[in-house]
Amino acid sequence: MLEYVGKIRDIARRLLSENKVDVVIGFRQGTIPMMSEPAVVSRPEDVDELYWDYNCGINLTNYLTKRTDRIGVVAKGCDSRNIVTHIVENQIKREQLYIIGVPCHGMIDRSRILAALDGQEPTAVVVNDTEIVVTGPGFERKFNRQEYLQNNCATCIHRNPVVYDELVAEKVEEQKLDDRYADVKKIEAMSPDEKWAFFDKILAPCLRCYACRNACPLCYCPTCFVDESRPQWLGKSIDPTDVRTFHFLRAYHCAGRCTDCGACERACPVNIPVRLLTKKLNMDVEDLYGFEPGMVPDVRPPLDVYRPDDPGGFIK
Amino acid sequence: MSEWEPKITAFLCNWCSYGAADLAGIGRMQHTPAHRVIRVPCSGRISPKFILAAFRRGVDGIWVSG
Amino acid sequence: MTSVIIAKSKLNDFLASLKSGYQVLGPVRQGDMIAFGPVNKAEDLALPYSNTRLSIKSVFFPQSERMFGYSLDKEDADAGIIKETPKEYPNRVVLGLRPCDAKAVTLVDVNMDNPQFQDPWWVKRRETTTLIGLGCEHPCSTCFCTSMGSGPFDETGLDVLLTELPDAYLAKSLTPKGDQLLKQAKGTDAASPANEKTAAEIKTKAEQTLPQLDTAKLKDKNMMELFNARFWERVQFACINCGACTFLCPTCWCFDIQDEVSKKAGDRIRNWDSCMFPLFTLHGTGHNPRDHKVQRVRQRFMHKLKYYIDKYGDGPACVGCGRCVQACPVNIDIRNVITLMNEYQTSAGTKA
Amino acid sequence: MMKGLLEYMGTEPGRLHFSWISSAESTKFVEVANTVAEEVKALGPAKHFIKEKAEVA
Amino acid sequence: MGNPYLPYPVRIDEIITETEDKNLKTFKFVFLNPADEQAFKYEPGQFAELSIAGKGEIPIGIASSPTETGFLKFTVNKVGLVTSHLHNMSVGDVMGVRGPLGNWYPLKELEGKNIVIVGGGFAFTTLRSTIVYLLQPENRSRFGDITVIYGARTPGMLLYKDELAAWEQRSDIHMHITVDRADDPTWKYNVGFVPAITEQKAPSAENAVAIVCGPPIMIKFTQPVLEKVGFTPDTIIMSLEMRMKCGIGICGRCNLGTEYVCKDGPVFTLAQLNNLPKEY
Repeated sequence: MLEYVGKIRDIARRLLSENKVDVVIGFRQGTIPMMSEPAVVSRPEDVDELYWDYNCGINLTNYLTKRTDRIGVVAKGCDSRNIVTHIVENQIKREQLYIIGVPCHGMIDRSRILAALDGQEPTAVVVNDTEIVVTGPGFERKFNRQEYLQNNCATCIHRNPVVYDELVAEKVEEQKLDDRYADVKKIEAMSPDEKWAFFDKILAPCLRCYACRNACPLCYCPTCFVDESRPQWLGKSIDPTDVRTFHFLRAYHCAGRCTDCGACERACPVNIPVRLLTKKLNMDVEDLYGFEPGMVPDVRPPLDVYRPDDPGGFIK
Repeated sequence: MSEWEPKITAFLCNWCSYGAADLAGIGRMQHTPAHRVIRVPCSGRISPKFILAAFRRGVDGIWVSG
Repeated sequence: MTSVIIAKSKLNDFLASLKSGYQVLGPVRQGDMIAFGPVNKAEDLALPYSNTRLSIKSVFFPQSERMFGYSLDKEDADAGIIKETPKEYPNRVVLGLRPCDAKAVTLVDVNMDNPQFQDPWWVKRRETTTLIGLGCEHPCSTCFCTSMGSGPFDETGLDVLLTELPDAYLAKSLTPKGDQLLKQAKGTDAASPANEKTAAEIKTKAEQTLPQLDTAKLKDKNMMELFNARFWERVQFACINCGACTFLCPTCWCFDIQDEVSKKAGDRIRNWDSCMFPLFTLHGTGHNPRDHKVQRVRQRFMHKLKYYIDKYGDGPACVGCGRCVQACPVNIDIRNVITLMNEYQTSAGTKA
Repeated sequence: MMKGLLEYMGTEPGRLHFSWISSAESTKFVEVANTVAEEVKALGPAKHFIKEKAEVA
Repeated sequence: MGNPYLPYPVRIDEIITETEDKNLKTFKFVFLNPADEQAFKYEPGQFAELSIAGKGEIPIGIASSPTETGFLKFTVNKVGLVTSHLHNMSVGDVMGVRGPLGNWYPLKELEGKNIVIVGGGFAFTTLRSTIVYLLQPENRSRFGDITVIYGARTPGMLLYKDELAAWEQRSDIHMHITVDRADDPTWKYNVGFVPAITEQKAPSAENAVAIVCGPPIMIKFTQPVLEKVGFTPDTIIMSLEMRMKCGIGICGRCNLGTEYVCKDGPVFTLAQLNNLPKEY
């Protein structure tokens, strides 16, 4: 995807010098391997700051919410679907945006690579068509790229942006997958007590830092339910019930809106697979309403509207 | 010791189920005493937060009825 | 100040003797992370390791801690009266923490244990805990401890410093607490001058691998001009205002106090808080002095790298452990911010 | 959906019930009330999601 | 070692509703343990954390004066969770007070000077403490002229109405009470905003200091007026409010640059504030 860099810079330079946009939001190259920093550029001479590689997993739609200027924004498939969600939910206007679409090959999963290195520290990471080559002091390790993609990228079926003003490259072929929800179904097959124990275990390290919530473009409420004090819905300590309540409601607020961009999971400093919750809801929304969020600009999400044919099997 | 009875929070819509409960009362119909009724202006007012709040306070079951 | 040798083959004897007088904590594996946890035998220690995910502060200052308890039952004579929750403070040893973490503890001491007020829980845990540090032979690429007044073999805050030799650890006691611990420990042998020499070489070599960031100019900057600098706009853009950096930071000490009630009794609990959260400074009236992200991001860096230096004539309140560099989801790198602040031109003098 | 996620996270099916009853359907009310109570009773006392004293240091 | 987070138990002895909107009440507390009262030595301008089991703590300025013994007084505006709960409590209820906290008006250093007190709305509490302290017979002689400019939205919103009336009668204190508007035809004092009245009365800055406490908008407009009549930034003393938790400079939220409002403040001179970030 490195060949995208030049194209992104060219487009950004053109947009800024022709005064088509006020700013361009993209990524800057990271200061450590497998990271990148969201960046905003407002002068044509600064566009060389922009970068693109396999580590741009944060969702840039997060930086668009309620902005009033004209923005050029770099968007992968999942980001573009969030832009659609934002437009549907009146957080930004389509006219303000010039979407620089990026057909995506999937982002690599930093946390799993670091775990696989088991304490060895990578100092350089190069990604080619099939492999991720990691080098560090006294070692070189190779990982199969497909296997070490972020889990949401491995099961992604919308790699190409769904809305864009310009693409930086030809569209990529979409993945054909047998079962995108295998991990969810595995949990569903457990008994209630097993499920309870399973989630207790994965949520145990949670610090309540709210990186998952804040990295998510859907979480733009002025006051989040965890910050409400009258009534206060849940305690603020790391008591397991409070942690679970937080994760439950965070995920639930994304039901029917989540595009599975994986920013939440990527942002987590303690590697909690928080997507297991949102993914379950995605699966249910797909099953019950045949809906995929962020695909069409003028359709409200299903839990936002009433239709007489809404499924009601759960009602006595 | 008497048999264990569950505690159930029942969120009942003022206009539908609460009315039905009222009618059941007028008709002197016998039913379980397990429910603790919370009358809501509309069952659409129920937020997932309410349900979790009830569970967190230790109820054994929740019944939302429109 | 004595030095002894603990042969790796005798590490279990050493641990067993510690366990007779102390609870032993050390870096242990928890899932795919390393954290401070109970150590029973040498195999529990996740050595070698680069650093624990959470810093040592969680050992002295747990993320959530019960402060007080009270009854709300009107029948009770003492309803509504807030009382201390009894706690135990067993003698503890933390084995194998990194020197940067120990240095951080001393920076937090200034806040928690000051001439006017002492945080009782922090102070008691500090008194009853002995810190055995493990020097870093191979610092990470994100480490910059030597720039921050610490170092891979820095002795500040430690009671004993271990240096890993090929088949043993050289343990150097640094305080009376450390002396006492080594005196009663088993599995130790006398150290030879050759051991000391090897350790010194390892130390020098490790220090040389670390990058040097210039921080010397920070203390002479004008605080208000630095506060008003334009670069904060650029620094803050990517920030998502999560608390990952502050929670993982060994020198971030801010906390919140909350009351929690269950039926007719309740607790007063303190939890880590973060200057990254808007709620941190929100007034009851709805006014928020740090309403914008840029103010909150600036607060964090200014506090560590300028306010602390000015207030205490020490610091900066950063030890260069690199945790925030590793964990920031959007790659805001404190090393870049240090350079920006250090290079920013202000008129001389910090106080008018 | 909510029920789905609760059950997915380990709450037993049968703890949470939904129904539609018109204000005229007192018989249905009694019926559903009894069914709900029986199902919950069959599950026994709730074990999960109860916040008592915070589990903290 | 005492635990600085542990409040002293107190009993509510009296509750006075101060204002016509009933949002401001004055609470008089009596210590349950006499020894605690001995330990609670304070100066005008300090604050304390009012601590309610199950709800939390709120930092409130002490309205009573150290010259009044046997009780503590706090006037509390109903805004949030804790204050609302406090407003619903009754005489005889037990709660906690933690303090005294923060610094105070440097009255000892101001001996021999004229003192101008400018207050607005419900921020008058620590100013009341100051006035009562200054008017104490053995204290009064140690200070020069005392001028008080105090404003509220309406006559019914003034705090401590009986005391204000009593002070009006005295010759050793110049009272200028004002309201933003008065519908009451019997209102016999000033009408107008505090800055305007300050300008009109133009207290002399000669050998004087101004102690200012009020809502931010009042402070913003009073400051230039005071400077115009000759007060310099180091003779303008202000008291800030902030979100606080610990009250003892440890929890970290209330700093302005290097200074913690709870421990190094809440009283600052304008000169000090001019050298600190404006994050209040």
